[in-house]
Amino acid sequence: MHANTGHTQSDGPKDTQTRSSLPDFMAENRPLSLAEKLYVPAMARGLAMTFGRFMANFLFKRHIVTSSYPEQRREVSDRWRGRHRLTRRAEDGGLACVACKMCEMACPSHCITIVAEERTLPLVTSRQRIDKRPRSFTIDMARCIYCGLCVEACPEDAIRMDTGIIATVGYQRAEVCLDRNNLAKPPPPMHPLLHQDLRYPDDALLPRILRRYLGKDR
Amino acid sequence: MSGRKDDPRRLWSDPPAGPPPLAEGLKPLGHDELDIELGPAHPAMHGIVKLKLRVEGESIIRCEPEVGYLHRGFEKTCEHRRWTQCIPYVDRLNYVSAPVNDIAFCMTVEDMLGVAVPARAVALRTLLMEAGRIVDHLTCLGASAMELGAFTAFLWLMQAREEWYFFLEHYCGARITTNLSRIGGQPYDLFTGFEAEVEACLKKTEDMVFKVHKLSTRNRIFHDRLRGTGVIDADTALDLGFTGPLLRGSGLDLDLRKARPYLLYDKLDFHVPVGLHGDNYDRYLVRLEEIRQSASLVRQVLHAIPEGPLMVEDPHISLVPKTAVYNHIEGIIHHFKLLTGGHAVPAGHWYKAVEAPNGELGFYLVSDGGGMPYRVRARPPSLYATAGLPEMLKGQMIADVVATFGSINMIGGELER
Amino acid sequence: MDLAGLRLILEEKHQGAVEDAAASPPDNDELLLNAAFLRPVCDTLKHHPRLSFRLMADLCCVDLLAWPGFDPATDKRFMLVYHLYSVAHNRRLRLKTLAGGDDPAVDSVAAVWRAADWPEREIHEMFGVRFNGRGDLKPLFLYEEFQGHPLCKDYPLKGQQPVVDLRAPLPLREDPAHFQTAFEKAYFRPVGLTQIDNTARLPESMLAEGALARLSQAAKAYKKRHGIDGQGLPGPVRGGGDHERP
Amino acid sequence: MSTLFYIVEAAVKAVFVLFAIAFPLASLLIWQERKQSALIQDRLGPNRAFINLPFIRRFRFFGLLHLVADSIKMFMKEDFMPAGARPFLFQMAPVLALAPVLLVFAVIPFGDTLLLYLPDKDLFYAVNLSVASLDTGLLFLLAVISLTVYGTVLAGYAPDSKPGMLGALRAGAQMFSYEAAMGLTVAGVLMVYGTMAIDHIARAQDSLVLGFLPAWGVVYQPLGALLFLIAATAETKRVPFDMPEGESEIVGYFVEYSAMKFGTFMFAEFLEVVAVAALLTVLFFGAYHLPWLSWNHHVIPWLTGLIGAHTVTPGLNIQVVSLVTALLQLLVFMAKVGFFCFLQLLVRWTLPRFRYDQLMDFGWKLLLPAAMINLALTAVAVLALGKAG
Repeated sequence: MHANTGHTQSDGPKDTQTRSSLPDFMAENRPLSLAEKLYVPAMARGLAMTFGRFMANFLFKRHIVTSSYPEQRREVSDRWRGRHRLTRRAEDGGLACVACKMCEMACPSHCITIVAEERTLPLVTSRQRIDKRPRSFTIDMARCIYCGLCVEACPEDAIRMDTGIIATVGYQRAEVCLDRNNLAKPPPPMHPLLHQDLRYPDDALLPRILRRYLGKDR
Repeated sequence: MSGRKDDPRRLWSDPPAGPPPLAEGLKPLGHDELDIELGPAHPAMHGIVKLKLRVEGESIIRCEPEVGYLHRGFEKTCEHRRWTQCIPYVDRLNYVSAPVNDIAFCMTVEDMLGVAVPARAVALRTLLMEAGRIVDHLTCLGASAMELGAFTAFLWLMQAREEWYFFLEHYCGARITTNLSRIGGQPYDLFTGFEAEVEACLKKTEDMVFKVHKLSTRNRIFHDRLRGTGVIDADTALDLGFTGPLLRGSGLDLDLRKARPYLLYDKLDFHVPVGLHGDNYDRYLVRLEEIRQSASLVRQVLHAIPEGPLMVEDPHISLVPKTAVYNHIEGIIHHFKLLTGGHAVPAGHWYKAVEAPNGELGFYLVSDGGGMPYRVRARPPSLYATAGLPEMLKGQMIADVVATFGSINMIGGELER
Repeated sequence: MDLAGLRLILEEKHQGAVEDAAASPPDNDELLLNAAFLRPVCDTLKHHPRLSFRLMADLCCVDLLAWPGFDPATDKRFMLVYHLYSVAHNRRLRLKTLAGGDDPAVDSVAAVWRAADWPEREIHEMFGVRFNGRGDLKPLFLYEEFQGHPLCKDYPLKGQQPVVDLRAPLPLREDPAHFQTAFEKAYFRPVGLTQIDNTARLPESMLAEGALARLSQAAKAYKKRHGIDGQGLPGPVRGGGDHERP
Repeated sequence: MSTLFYIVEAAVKAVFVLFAIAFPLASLLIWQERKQSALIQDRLGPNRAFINLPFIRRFRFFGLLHLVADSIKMFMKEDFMPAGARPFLFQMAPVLALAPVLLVFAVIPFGDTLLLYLPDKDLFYAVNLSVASLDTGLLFLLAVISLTVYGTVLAGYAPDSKPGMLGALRAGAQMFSYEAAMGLTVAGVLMVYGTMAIDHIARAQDSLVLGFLPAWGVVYQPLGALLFLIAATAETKRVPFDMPEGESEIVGYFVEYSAMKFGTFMFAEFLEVVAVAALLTVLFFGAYHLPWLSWNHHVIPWLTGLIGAHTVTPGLNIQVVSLVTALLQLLVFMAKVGFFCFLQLLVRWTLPRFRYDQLMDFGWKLLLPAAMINLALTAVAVLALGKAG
């Protein structure tokens, strides 16, 4: 048994930059005092805290974190792994995918299915080039676990997960099994409501005048 | 470890407080036993688990957890995936703190491969593991508070957790199932404003934890619900395979970060909180204190992340950079080779354990030298905690089930795999 | 104390218990035990003051059927792996022991470490290894009617388990009438489900139709090719470990 | 005046109390609980239900329309009865839970007196502004409150459900335990004011004590008011005393109820909150009185002066003044009730819940002795100050 001396009163690192502002919680491991046994201090403090929080939110909506989802969507990060899309070549607008099936191979949930075919590229140089391309490229989004390994595996930058679409939904499984055309389409434009500021849709609890007196939202 | 019992700071000597046991042989008036089942769909049974209880009035005579509702064959599945492909599955073990699972799994495979990860990735992993610990403890504390009826505390803590999830999303592109580590290092670099965002998360966490602490810790109702319930002494806890906050709550300071330092932990300054009584209140305090320690650890690492590469620069271990794949035949060959063949992990087996938020998370991996694991075994801390639940609930009341069950923080994903 | 010292202590008390040892400190030291000595050796490991492995960190099983060089005709098929941890001495130890034959079984260690209770139940349902000297081995994750042992290497990846009759939850004690509420009595009667053919689609064993002989031949060829003789059990990865920590 | 007149008068008042005070307050409370908890927890709360009005698209009305949506949902859902239930008791339980709470409102005065001018006889008829001004109002109150336990216990017992049964047992024990303490605190009030008629108690709180304190019950009985609040919260089975519900343990005594039967339980619970707030107001917080501002000495004379200049007949003058006074009193009363409802909700969203044995300990070992001490002290004080008469 090593160093079993119970809790040692160490305040952690001495460097002020890295010290947490929290108190030493293990110091609370003591019996309740008489006042605390009468429920009074904690209850009063608790009521004061909840009341303060209530008023701050009631009057100023200071801490509200709710987002009104369908109208108002938060920005997802640049690295967000959302629904896939297939990129296109700059030169001819065709799919960049060469049907090498690396993504199919990298996918842990086996949700990508590619059927390859040959295609003849337009004459860029004097030689005619023959290339592979996907005849069908299907991602079963119901199976997809959004791990991003397919994007890592692609040697052609042909598949990306940067559409920002956070959910692929449908009433039937077949609807969320996306084919080549669906995946290559540019993501649908945002709902028109998105452009309005709908953070608190007519949810003002106080009349506007009163709020102007008391302070502004955020 | 039995030395705990005569600690002068203990509030009671054995036997621990709690409802008095029923007198043996003496049948009280209207004596009848009732079997009730909590779960599998029950507000307190987060995750899906069923507790079969036999109660006499409100006192529990016997308890039997029935698990398996979330079993999905993780180990079998991983035997048919390449090593890298296992990482998303590992995510789903303890889905609350997925970074810890990812990193632990990758570290185990790296050990087998015998590679050293660059210093920058090591520092980053330390930070992410501590972030995972904070997230997990926030969830556990919040859920326990909610089950005691303090819904406000739950939502306040969830706000702090959301901040961390946003941070994880910024770092790796997903909130919960992060898939943020690879064999050979970290695939994602810091983003712009990384430090500020971590600081903001820490600030929010400390703010919310302090609020909940003020709201709950010294509140007698809360105190009485936790103090003296779910008591387990260190001997029994060790015998039952408890690790992590459960064991430390019982007074044994076993923390693999200290006992078996991995990553940067031997260079960082932190201490391991231990409880005195082994009850729910001690575990609550231990978790609170661990949040504080982890916050300090995150700060220590945050300002000392060295520059340098993030992945091992070995094309047999980590994927070559995309520019090399796009432009060089050598690069694309390595890329294809690693993806199709998988990692050439030498034949043999290996066990490595890290201190996950709930206790010892070990990975026992067997490789036959092919590109796929021969056997993957995760040592889930929750399994042992849940198996020991009946021991903790002996002689308690129905209302203590939720408090105790909350404090062991059962995560169905890792318990049932 | 290193692994050799530990081995000495064990061999002093239990002659012939340790069949093999492989050192890979600090976490992957291992001993191969003779299964007959498992229970007493575990007792010693736990209670001997110089060993004091009080924590059984994990217990799992490996099916060696597909392991390179495994010969089903001669070799024991299941390797049980115990991960022990001594808090007092801050060291780990891995025990390996083998079980095989038609009815693979080893002694239970649930009486030594209570932590072994659930993992033993899990191994029983997942691999079909029995544990002697303990109470019920009822399934932990799966259900009573589950066919086959899913973590065995010969369990098919594709297929479907037979449909099971809807039944009331298993009682905690043998008094279903008391246990069931009226609601359960009314609603969990298996009505109309008896027509379903629940013998259909049993998992087929890979080992049917002379596969055993084929596997044996393949194993012999492998052993000849790689020059392995005796049991090629999994051991600690050579050169594994936490390298050059920055 | 005929008996029929009294019956009609009582009926009108009952309808007024229920549909102007109790039901709207209780329904609003459902909304308020959701909204208030949301704001405490940094959420927005219900705000999605809307209707399209002619000129206002998506009229959301602060989320109040959720009340309509919820009640429609409650009425439309399948009303399910488990197979083993005892049908009669199962149907009766919600009614039994709701009825006693409604009866509580019968004795609560929401104003002083309304004078009705009868022009043909040229005289005033004084309407007492409570449905029934019983001489034994307090006794009636205690009797009625103790009836609520039947609905609760039957709700757990009738559907033959285990969690329901546990909830019912908890509820029964809890309500019986806290009734004792509540009765004792109410007895303190009874001693101070020397009457059991609640409208008399309400009227007695008009004056000042020691010249500067309003003669409210809380001034005479500060401990009593606190104990009453605690005991009454326990009676209503709200957090921190919501053991019978305990949604994370046993799901509650009403676990087997669905649709509007469950809605009735929920509604009864919120009605109880209103009732507790109203009782607290009437017994301890000066009913419809304003502090330091007496209706009889300040407001009514002022109003008479104000309105008297514009009216022709004195009868009509008095009639208008009386009406305005009654409305103002109702307003004051409602404001106080609203405040105490707010307070109860705040407590509900701050505290965790007790455990069953701790609840019993609290009730019998802390609350009841405290109430007894309070009663004894009151008795001594009343005797000493010679106020017994």
